[in-house]
Amino acid sequence: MEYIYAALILHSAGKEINEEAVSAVLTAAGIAVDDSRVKALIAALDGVDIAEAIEKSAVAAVAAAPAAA
Amino acid sequence: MEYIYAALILHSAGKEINEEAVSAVLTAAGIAVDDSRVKALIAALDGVDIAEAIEKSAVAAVAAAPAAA
Amino acid sequence: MEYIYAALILHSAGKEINEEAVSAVLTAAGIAVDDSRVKALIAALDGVDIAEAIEKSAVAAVAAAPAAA
Amino acid sequence: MEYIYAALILHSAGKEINEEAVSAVLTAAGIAVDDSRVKALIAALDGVDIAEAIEKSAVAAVAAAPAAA
Amino acid sequence: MEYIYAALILHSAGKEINEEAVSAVLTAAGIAVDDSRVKALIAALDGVDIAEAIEKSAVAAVAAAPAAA
Amino acid sequence: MEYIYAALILHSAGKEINEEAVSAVLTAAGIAVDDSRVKALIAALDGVDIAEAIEKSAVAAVAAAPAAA
Amino acid sequence: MPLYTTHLPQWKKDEVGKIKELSEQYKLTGLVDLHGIPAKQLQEMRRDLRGSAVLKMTRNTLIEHAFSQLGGDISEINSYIDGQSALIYTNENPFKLYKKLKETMTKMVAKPGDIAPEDISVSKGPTAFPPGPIVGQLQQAGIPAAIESGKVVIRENKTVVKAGEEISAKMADVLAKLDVRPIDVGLNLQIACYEGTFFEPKTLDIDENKYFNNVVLAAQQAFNLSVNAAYPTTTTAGAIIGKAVREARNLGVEAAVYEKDVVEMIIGRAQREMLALRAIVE
Repeated sequence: MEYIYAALILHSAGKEINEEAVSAVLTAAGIAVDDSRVKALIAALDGVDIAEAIEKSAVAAVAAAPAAA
Repeated sequence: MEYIYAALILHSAGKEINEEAVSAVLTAAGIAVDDSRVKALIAALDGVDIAEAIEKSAVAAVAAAPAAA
Repeated sequence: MEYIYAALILHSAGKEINEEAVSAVLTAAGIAVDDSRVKALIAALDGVDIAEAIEKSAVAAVAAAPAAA
Repeated sequence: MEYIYAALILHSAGKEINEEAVSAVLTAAGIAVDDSRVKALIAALDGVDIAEAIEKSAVAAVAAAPAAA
Repeated sequence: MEYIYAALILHSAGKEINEEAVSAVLTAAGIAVDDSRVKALIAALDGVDIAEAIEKSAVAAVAAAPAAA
Repeated sequence: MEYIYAALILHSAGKEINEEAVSAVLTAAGIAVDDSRVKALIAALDGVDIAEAIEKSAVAAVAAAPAAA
Repeated sequence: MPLYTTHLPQWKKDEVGKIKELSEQYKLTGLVDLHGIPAKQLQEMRRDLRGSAVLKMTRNTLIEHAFSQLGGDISEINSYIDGQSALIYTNENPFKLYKKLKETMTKMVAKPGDIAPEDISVSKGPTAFPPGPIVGQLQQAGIPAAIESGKVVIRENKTVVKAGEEISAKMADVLAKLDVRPIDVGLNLQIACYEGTFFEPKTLDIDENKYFNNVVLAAQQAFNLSVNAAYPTTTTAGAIIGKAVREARNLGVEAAVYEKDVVEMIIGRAQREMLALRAIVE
């Protein structure tokens, strides 16, 4: 989930979420960055309203319930 | 929330959550770090079971589902 | 979600879910395939029991149902 | 479900959902296409607001309930 | 129940629900039609918003879901 | 939904559910029958215990009663 | 100042020197109020702090001398000296120190003249006292006491002192007898100076629950984003699949796509619709 958190930090600080920024955050955390995961993240977030996406309780989250219980 | 996200990046990567690490992550995100907030975070998280909080988030997500529709 | 749907088509047809297969499905749909997203998908699915995830989604849907009311 | 997934891939990529497109996707997945199932799918989706229909978890969820119990 | 289903078929196809139409559907299904039941059905449906009744059935069912789980 | 209603009329009247019977019911309702949907319906119902499926939905409906009250 | 210090006796000079040395040695210098801490508790607190903080008890005037001599930012500490101050030194971050000090707080019985920090109540139920003059004492203090089956009992829950009120001698006496301990006693941090930055107690009093809840929220947001943006991770792949499956199922039922995986649900839907309509017409 660290790639997602990296995007959230940038979002929350009002910074642009791009490959360099995400990689920089992950590197600073001591994480060996996987370029393709970063690229995939940026591609996945393209056109996504992050503020809305983080609020919209993924009904899918429910799927986690049995595992978490 | 960016301070929390920073802590969770570190947690999620299995790194130690300390002042230097959190500051490094925030700085890399282009955020002007407030030392006392970092200190407060570290002190507070000292008494917080992050794994438990994450687990709870899954359960909470379930409970949150009704609100989502 | 198209990458996920592609994986589910393959699963549902009893085919192996790998980069080539997912890319082929997406290409056939006229989608310009982003290799990094395909890789990220395959990596994320590694170790995931899709049949179980599908089964759980039924349970989850039930738990989530009040959302719609 | 693979026929439905094929429709969803096309929908999600903003492509037109027609017989040729659905057949192409299924074929690419290595599935022997049943023309009448494709036709039935297209006929069923005629006039349906897919974005809205996929959100309407209500009916499906409930139907799943007894099975899940 | 078949009388109700006959009404639903007509409703769903956007046809007028009257005695002849209901009788025709039932007859086509090989059912010996009881005229007085058809009359009673038509009389009872007078003023009923079928679309709304159907919609409500979904909501009620949804509310039921957790109980069923 | 008219195709499924037609199938359920036949089921409820204890008749065999096949392409001809379903088409006959729909035609009697003044509906232009789509052969592929009829075929798809019959194929989908193959092996399905309709009585059981109805029973399952009843569980949901019963549970709905208190909620709806 | 140097002129003034020269008049100090040697032991005081040594003491001032020690204070200065500790303040230079540790990242954090704090002032704590020792007011009202009995010697025994103070010893326990000192022991609890061992390894993480050093408590230096000395006279307020010597503290003032020391920081005046040090000068700079840290001399500001002098303006916080109040009551029976002592110094505390640590390399820990000030929030952690505050938390630790909070943990050393213990509940003590009230002395006459103490101010109630919160509402003080007595609870309904039997007491340990055999019948005797205690009943009268309790009653005089406004506590509804009585004798029931050979025991002194308190007949109802009652707030006997409101927060902020002074505790009278009579009340202090009976509360002590009932072992009600309303007074928080501990090392009360007055100010902390950490590498030149001052931290007030109200800043340092952080709510761990809030952090816990924010971690829960952050984890939830990350989960939602991952699922809603369809960016699968090991944690969320299952949930994303679940979402895709539900979408397909929803579409199948909504559009009445007669496929095996959804046909039973479509039957269920038809059945429920029929029942709903039947409930209206029959």
